[in-house]
Amino acid sequence: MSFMVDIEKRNNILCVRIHGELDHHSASELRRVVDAELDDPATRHIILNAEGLTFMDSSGIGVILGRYKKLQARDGKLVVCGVSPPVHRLFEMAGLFKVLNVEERESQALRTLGEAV
Amino acid sequence: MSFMVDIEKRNNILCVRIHGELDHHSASELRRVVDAELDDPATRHIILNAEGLTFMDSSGIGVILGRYKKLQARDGKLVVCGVSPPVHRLFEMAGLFKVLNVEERESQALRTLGEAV
Amino acid sequence: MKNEMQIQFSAQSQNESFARVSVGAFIAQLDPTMDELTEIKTVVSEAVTNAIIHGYDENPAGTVTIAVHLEEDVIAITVMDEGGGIPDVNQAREPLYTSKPELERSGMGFTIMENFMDEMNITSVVGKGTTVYVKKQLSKNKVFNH
Amino acid sequence: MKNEMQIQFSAQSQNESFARVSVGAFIAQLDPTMDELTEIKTVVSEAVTNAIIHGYDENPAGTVTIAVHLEEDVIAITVMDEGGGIPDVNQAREPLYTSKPELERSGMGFTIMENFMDEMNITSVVGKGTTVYVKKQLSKNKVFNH
Ligand SMILES: Nc1ncnc2c1ncn2[C@@H]1O[C@H](COP(=O)(O)OP(=O)(O)O)[C@@H](O)[C@H]1O
Ligand SMILES: Nc1ncnc2c1ncn2[C@@H]1O[C@H](COP(=O)(O)OP(=O)(O)O)[C@@H](O)[C@H]1O
Repeated sequence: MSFMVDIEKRNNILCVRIHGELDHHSASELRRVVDAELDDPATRHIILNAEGLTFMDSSGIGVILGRYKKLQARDGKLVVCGVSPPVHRLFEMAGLFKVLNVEERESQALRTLGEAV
Repeated sequence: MSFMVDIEKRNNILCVRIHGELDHHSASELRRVVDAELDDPATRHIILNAEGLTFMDSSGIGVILGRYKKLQARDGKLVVCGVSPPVHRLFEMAGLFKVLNVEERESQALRTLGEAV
Repeated sequence: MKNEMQIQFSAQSQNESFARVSVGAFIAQLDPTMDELTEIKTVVSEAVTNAIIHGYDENPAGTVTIAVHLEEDVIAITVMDEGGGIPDVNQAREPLYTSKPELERSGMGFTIMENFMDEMNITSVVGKGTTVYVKKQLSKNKVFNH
Repeated sequence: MKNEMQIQFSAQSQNESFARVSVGAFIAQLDPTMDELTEIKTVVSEAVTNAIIHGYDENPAGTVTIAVHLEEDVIAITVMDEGGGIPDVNQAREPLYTSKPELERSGMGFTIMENFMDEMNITSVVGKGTTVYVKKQLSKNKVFNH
């Protein structure tokens, strides 16, 4: 299966771009990569760019909520962008929009977090 | 599964362009479409454009040889073009190059059959 | 048209995508919409993931079975495991309920399956295994019939 | 890595593409080259088509079974039917031999399977059915091992 994460750091913001299919199998890869970065206490916010996602199931919801909780503990924010209609539906069902910040594009997400773009 | 045939007539030449996967299932579709055109005795030659083919197995060899024999009976030619490397290998294994005319493009195939392009 | 298939595979997470692709390739002959295809792949992914994680505790010796039955425009899918079973099916069906929060499960699996399909049936016996049956009528023919 | 799956489906020609896609999705985890993937899909297509046409005379009541076993970089595939069987296996293996020229079969199925795989075994009993076993070692690891 194809799943790829790539990351970029901008000050205290971690930009995570995910590509391919996010299921239980690939969720562990995403968790591993992001949590390694969260070991650095200077990382305060996460932007999750889901533009390249071609599939997601409830395992994706779990891994996103898990990172959200970790950021809450350090007063950080999780902003999601590039959400496709099918992923949007899952987020809605799980009530994720009540806790997450959603923006259309990564540039907007950066602005939301006070980063000049 | 995706398989599509489209045809164009140029004088006594029938141009057959095949797209998608040619197997036992889709071979019957190709046979039906081409043989309906061969009912017209004015159709003498066939150009089979395989550029759009994404898969072929030995059922494809069978249907091509079958049309070849029908054309032989009316002194016509079968020219194949747009043959990808995997299809080329199957043609070679089956010895098709001994009986078929192969050209790289449809325009060359037309010229081979004496048609101005 | 009537058609059916069955697939069986070992309880390993890399087979989740194989299961989705296989079922997707099989139902493609009914010409579902992109949305319907996504919904069915998601449902298969949820049920298979549950069998692997909850049924077998990710023990690859376990076998997951999927049976798909097509008739006209109706798709019926059964996902079976011979794993640990569900002690309380009503509780399991509740949105956000999960017995494995430590694995960051969201508890949304059954809710998604129920939402994406017309019908869902769960049969489970503790120590014997779980069978999830889901059914969906594709919209296309409904449209043309009216 | 070790992994296995099995698929079963009714003997209908529209399932030929489903069989190819399923096996392709399963072996994708070994990261085959495009050529290797094409070869294996072709072999599956040949064996499944034979089971449907020759084994079952296209009677959809028949069931075709494919079992795939992965171990390290070796792929082993078994395609089984419980159809008519092959009276003379040596003759059947000959290039260009076909018992159904009226269906425009080319007689190249077994030749292609043999060519594309490292090993091929045919077991057949008339009136009982046919089992074709093929095996292939993917090239990648060979390259890295040297
Ligand atoms: N195949 C299964 N075998 C055993 N228990 C299961 C199975 N499927 C679901 N369950 C139980 O039902 C609960 C709810 O499932 P689900 O809604 O999919 O949420 P999640 O998988 O996120 O926990 C699971 O936490 C588990 O306790
Ligand atoms: N599964 C099968 N059941 C019965 N007969 C078979 C089966 N597979 C192959 N055969 C026999 O072997 C012959 C050669 O098969 P093959 O090389 O694939 O060529 P083709 O399918 O084009 O006839 C077939 O014509 C048929 O007589």
